[in-house]
Amino acid sequence: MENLIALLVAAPLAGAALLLCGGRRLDRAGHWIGTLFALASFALAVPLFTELLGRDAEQRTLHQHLFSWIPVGGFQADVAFQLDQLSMTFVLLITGVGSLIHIYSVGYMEHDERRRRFFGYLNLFLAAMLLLVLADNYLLLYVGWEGVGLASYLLIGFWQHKPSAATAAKKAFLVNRVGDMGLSIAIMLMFTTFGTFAFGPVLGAVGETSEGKLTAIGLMLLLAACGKSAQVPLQSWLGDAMEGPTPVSALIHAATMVTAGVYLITRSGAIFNGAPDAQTAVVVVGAVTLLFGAIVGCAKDDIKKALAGSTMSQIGYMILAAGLGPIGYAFAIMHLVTHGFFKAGLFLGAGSVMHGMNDEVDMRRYGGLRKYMPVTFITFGLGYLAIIGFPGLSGFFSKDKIIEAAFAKGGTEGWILGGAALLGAAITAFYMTRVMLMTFFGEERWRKAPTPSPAEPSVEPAAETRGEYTPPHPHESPKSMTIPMILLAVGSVAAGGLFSINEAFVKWLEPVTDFEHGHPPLSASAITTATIVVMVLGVALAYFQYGRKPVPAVAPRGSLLTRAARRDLLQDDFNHAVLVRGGGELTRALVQLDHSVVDGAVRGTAASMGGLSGRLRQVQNGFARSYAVQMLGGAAVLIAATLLMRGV
Amino acid sequence: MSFPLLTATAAVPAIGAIATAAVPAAKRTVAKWLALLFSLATLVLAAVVAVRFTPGAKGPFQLTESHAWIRSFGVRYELGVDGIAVALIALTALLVPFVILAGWHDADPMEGPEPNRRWRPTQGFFALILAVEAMVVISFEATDVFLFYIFFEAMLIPMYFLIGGFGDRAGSGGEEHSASLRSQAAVKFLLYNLAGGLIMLAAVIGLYAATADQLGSGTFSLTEIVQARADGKLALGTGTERLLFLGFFFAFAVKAPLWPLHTWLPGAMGESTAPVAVLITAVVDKVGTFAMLRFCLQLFPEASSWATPVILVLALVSILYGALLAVGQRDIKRLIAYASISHFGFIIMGIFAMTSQGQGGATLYMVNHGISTAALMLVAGFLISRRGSRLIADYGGVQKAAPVLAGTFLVGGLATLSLPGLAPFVSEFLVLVGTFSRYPAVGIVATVGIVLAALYVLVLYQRTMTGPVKSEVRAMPDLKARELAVVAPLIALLLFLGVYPKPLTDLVNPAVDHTLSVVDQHDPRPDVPVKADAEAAK
Amino acid sequence: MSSVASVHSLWTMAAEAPARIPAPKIEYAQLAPALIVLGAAVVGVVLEGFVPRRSRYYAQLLLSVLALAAGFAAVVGLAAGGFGSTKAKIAAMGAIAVDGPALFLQGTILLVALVATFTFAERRLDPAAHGKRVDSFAAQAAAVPGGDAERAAVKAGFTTTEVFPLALFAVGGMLVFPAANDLLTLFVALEVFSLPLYILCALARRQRLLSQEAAVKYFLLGAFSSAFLLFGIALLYGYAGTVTYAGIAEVVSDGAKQITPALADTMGNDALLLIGAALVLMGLLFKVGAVPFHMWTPDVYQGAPTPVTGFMAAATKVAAFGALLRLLYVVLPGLRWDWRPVMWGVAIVTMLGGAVVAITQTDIKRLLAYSSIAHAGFILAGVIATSKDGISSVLFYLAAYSFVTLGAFAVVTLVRDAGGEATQLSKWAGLGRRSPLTAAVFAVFLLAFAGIPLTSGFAGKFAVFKAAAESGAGWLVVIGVISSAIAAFFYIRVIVLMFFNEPKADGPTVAVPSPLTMTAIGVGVAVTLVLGLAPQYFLDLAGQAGVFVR
Amino acid sequence: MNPVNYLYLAALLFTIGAAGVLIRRNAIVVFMCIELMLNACNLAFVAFSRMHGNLDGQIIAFFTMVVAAAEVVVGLAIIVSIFRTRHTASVDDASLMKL
Repeated sequence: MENLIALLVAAPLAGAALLLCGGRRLDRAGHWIGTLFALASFALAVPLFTELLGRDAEQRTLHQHLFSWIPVGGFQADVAFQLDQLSMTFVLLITGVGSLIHIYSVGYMEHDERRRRFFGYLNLFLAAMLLLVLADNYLLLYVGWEGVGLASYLLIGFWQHKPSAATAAKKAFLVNRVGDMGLSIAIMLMFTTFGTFAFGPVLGAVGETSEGKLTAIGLMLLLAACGKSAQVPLQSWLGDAMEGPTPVSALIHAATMVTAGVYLITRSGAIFNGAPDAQTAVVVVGAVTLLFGAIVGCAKDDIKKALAGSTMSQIGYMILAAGLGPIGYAFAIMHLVTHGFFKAGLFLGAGSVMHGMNDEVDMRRYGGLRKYMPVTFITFGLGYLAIIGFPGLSGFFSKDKIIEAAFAKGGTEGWILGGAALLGAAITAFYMTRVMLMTFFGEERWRKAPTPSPAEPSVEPAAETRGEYTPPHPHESPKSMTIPMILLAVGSVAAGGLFSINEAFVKWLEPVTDFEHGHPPLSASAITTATIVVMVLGVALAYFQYGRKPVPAVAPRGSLLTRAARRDLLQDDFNHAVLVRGGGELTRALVQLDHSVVDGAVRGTAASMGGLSGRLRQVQNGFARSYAVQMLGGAAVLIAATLLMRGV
Repeated sequence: MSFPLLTATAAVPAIGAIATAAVPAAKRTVAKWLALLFSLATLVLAAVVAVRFTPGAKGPFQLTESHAWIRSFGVRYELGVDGIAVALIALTALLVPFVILAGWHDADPMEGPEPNRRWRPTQGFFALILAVEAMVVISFEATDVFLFYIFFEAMLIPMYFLIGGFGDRAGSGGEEHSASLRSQAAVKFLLYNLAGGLIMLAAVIGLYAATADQLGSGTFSLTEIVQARADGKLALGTGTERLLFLGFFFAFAVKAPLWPLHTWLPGAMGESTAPVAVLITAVVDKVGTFAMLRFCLQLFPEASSWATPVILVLALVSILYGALLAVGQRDIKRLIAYASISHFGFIIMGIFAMTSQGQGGATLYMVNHGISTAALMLVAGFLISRRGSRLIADYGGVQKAAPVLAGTFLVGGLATLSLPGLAPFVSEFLVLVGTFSRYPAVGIVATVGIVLAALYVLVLYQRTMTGPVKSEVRAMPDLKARELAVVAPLIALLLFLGVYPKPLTDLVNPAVDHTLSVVDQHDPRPDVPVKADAEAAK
Repeated sequence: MSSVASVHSLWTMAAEAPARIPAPKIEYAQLAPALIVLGAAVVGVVLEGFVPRRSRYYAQLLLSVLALAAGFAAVVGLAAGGFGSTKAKIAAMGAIAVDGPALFLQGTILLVALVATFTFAERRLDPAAHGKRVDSFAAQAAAVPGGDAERAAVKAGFTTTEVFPLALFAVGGMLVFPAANDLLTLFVALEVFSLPLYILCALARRQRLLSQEAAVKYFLLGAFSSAFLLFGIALLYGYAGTVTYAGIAEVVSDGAKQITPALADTMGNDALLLIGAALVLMGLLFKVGAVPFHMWTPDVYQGAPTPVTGFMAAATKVAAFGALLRLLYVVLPGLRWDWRPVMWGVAIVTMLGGAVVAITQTDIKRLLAYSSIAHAGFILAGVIATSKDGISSVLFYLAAYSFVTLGAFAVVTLVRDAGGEATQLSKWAGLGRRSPLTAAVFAVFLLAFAGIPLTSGFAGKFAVFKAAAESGAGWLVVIGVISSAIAAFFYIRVIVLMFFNEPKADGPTVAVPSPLTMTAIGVGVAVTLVLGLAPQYFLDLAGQAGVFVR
Repeated sequence: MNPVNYLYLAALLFTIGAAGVLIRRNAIVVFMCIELMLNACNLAFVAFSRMHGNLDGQIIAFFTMVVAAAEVVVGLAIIVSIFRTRHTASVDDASLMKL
């Protein structure tokens, strides 16, 4: 049974290799091949899952050692896999949602001549992501970690002819690299501390080392998590990443890859448990991000960017939960899974809307779409209810638990975190309602010709600005797209409930993440009611602002905060001013320095040598008598020197 | 005595060089095939060497040959290989055929009437390449300092003619102008390295004087000197040893090149044709880093550890400085050159970290960097030969016109930024870990290099390959069969060594351990050593 | 040595009959090399008188070649006879030493001269004048350049066949010079080989003004320096009362004042010795072209007919360094601590000066002149070693260097344009394109000069530096290395010019030489590579020859 | 009188000769100065020979004279040929080659 684990990774990898090296002859069948391999790995995951269920809780860890990878002295890196409850959960999520999105893409990418390559990249991503969650040591995890980075780079920049896409891709990779720095330093620290970086030994030996070391490792891991999971301060890339095709946004930038950070922290739970300071840092990052993302989400008119903001904030919740330690890990993962369902569903819905609106993304150009694309509307709606935590739907269970845990942190900390989480819930409800209303309700703004909006400089003038305006013909998407949406909708409705039946999910994960019940200062029911109340408030507020009065086709100037939020709270401006321009200056200066100083020194010596030579030449003036003079002088010096030597 | 395998490995390309040079002017194609044939023969011999070599067998060197040569100077013709040498010989023998294949048309006569019938650039080009290969191989094999020095120096001459004589026709501002730029670059290359070499000559002579003074008869045999040192027969004074070390190190640092002695490299790589650039950075420069490992450390252990802090700082500067300048370049080949400077920084850092990870990683790095740079540079060369310009700004959207070219270019680039799964990652990470485990601060600062690497590679890729298609690029043909035959194996190798570097590490580890034992350094122990069997228990 | 009384009697009353001078006895066999050559020279002069003009050239050439070959054979014979090592002795009543260094140097000189003779005899390079083949020497040295007499001479197809006997005389002198074992012989030998060279310099066929100027400069400065040498000799004689090396050495080493007490108050110090030694040294340093006595070198090298330049550059250096070695090692060892620092200084300024000034030269012959100065500096580094290694390394270096020089100048004779040899560097641009082979050969010589490994230049340089380092002159080695780096620059410059620059439209052509010059060049290349790749045999030779007889 | 004075005289003559070489332009005169230097040497030799009471010095003097004579032959030949070419015997005019 263990030997199947490698195949989980191998299948999509083979698919990628086949599709990317196969050449044009595969163009016609490429998308189906890709989908097939994705399904294959899902098909492999299911029996493994049943196998695990078959065993009793303690025995649910499978190992597979393939070969010794980098053996150098004490440094022993193996290619070996570890399948336990945590990774199993991820495997199912990745392969399941992944397969659905493959199917969805068949329809979505129908008209793209590079569709084969797209599926190749998707498969590559699956392989890398599975490697990430299946690795049994940090170095191999690192390989998957950067592998998904690569895949996301390729997919964000899939439409390379658009400079914006290429730039976004580059940005995503670079920001992730900063995080990767953290991960690699963490691994080095582990190596110097424990002499190894395999999960088992490291996590087992945590007790034997100092807290300082653990804190250092933990902070470095957190840095890595921030990069991959778009947490403050490394969140800037996620918004731009929406340049990629929508299925990509759904799979990579909502359901799976961006949650890798959460996986990393949960996986390294033992380390964080030993390093309270690191944990504090984690919860702070989580809390800040969940607000940050939510605020940004409120201001965006680009539907995908709005969703991206929400992703950010939801992951903030997970990180927050993961930072809470044993009381939170399980809920972080649980929210991760449910979020995987509904956020993917929402993105696919958005994609379906764009598909029907010839790739318009500006929500101010939507409106009243519910009757044109009912399926999309319903599935999107269910996802919406799930994310705002409507009682009974999956989001409600997972998020509510996180808020409880946040309070359970205890002390003022607990109050602050809980408050933040609650506030976040309210804002979530607000911006999601806004999206819902602007897209599916209200007047059909897309019938009128657009007027270029000054507030959103990022949106490049759409095609229809030239010549006379032909309004789009909104229509429902093909089956290949709607079916995945429906399945995901089902998931987002049911998952939370199923997981929470006598804490099935928590029990399932407990052996890995050792769970303990938090004891919030308020009763669970009180917190739940509070959650529901703030949620209702948020919805109501949004309704009054966007449901009652018509949405202006051009974004109003808006308050200072709004404008800031539109620009990702000026985070990018900061990056640009400091990093991009500053860096540019630096490199220019260095190039100058290299030429004029470092190289100049050499050229200088050469030149001076030439000058010296030129001057000495003058002595050779061609007059025999002056030569004689010099000889005489030389003789004099010679004599003088000889005499001096003797001191005569 | 047994068949002199090592001599043969060096002799075959030498003979090939002569044979190629002798081909009459009209028969250019013959010359090409002859050269390719000989390079392949060398590859076969190198393979035999690798097979006959048994990693971990006792004694520092294997397949040794030893003959008297210049008694009066205490010089012997002494060859021998350890794992490191075998790896690098294999690399050299492997790359040269690709270099020849890639440069197939680089030395074809210019259009229009030739000034002189007897002028045979094509023959010369390939003959010189083979000559370089021969000299590089023998300097990897030499275990006699003097013998090494001779070829270390002599190698400059063919290299010099390759750089100065055969620039690519992409010079801005006419053939005349680019020719002058070329010869400047060549002269700079030669003078830098000659200066380094002559300083080293002084040190070599000094070494002889010291050994002659203490052992009775002067010797250059590495093994003898190391042995005498171990037996306490030979004890250089601290001052002497440091001076000699500096003399040696200076030459190697110029060759490597280490900041601030690097300024010859961008010119040389920029002005010469892509294959020659590969020859410089992937093959010839490796002799420098190799020599640090073999000669600097083993001849002057104390001085090495004395100089380590400074060298580490310089290496660190190289890493960051090279990367930053790469970002600032407007010329594709110069960009790659600066990237190489950054990578050589890593190699040197690994060598002087004095840990088995560091030095093993550095050795792997030499090999991997050779392959990855070859891939990237050769593809860049193909690109340049199509458009006739080295300026990044002249490209854009190539990806649409020539997807395969763009794809291979991207893979080469990803290797350069050492993406996990590709060979360079293994070596780079080893170097970082090795350095970190002894000098944490240095290791951490060095990791910034991986971000910068991503920056210059991706910027290069974005500016050239993506974005709207430039009109000059639109009709650009994709890779031809010959070019694909060059690139594909390299990429395959990058993948293989990235996933399964074990053969290489097994080859290198014993040699590295030996070096460390000579230098008398031991890996720092982890504070909480975890037994491997504990892992199984989990 | 006479007693005080007799001294006084000597200058108070008329001298009575001095002691009988014993009849000199000469070991002709051991002097054979020099005797053969000088004899041949005399015969050559006779030939000039009696052999009809058209066959003179062949007769002279034959004679020279035979003479030099015979001389070399004699040297080999002597060496084989053990005179180089065990049976080394002083012949001709202490006038001439027959020992290892002497024989080695004589052999080198003879070979060099033989090869040089070939270049002297080259007649294919200059365009035939009036259907007659001509060599590179003036039709009639006495005729005014461009005058009727010259035109007539050219028309008549005269050639200066006197060059052969002249060269032979010079060689004879050079053979004696390094073997000279007393200062008088030294002086005479110096003049014997200098005077013919002065004349040879004046005999160029083209650019005769330059040629004559070179001659007059060389002559005046040469005479000037030999006057100093002579005065130095006088002082040494005054100090030691004898001019034989052994005698002086003895006096120097035991430091006993051999001066009559009557004169002690005025001359009872070593001033005589030191000044005398300095002046003699100066005379020799002038010949080897060491800074600051090098000024003649560039002008003379440039003006003289190129074959002569090659001969001079090679052979004179060998002879002069031989003499210098003997002087320092045999006469002045007791004075080592006085002259070594001085020579240090000379060596340093010579190495650096030559290298630096060469950088900006624009004429290939002048360039080679300065390079020869730099090389003189390198050799001095070996001389200073004052060890057996030092001697043998210098011997080896001289052998290696002389053949490279010959070859290089031989190549220079090939590159010609309308005005004769095109020595302007700028004209050499793109030579590699026009005639790759010639350029390649010249490149080999340049690389040897630059001391690139696998060439004789490297082996030689390594040998001398090694010797210097072992004798504790480490810093001298460092300076030598630095100046070699500087020197490398201008050698490289020429290579760049030849290979990487586009040929000029009106560039020179490379004449196809006769087998004579080809041999010269071939020998040069061969020696360069052999001594570079497998120098051991010759190092042994030099090593065995590393002992002076006292 | 004290033979040392002869030495002083020799030194003086030598110096005068050297100075002449440096000062005078006419090649012939320069050459004569050199001859003067040689003669100074001869005087020194003879004087020393006298002091040491051996004849070497005197013999050397004869050799020197011979050599000087030979030098005259060669020297005059060269100078005369140059004079015929340039119609001047000035040393300074012969300065085509420089730098």
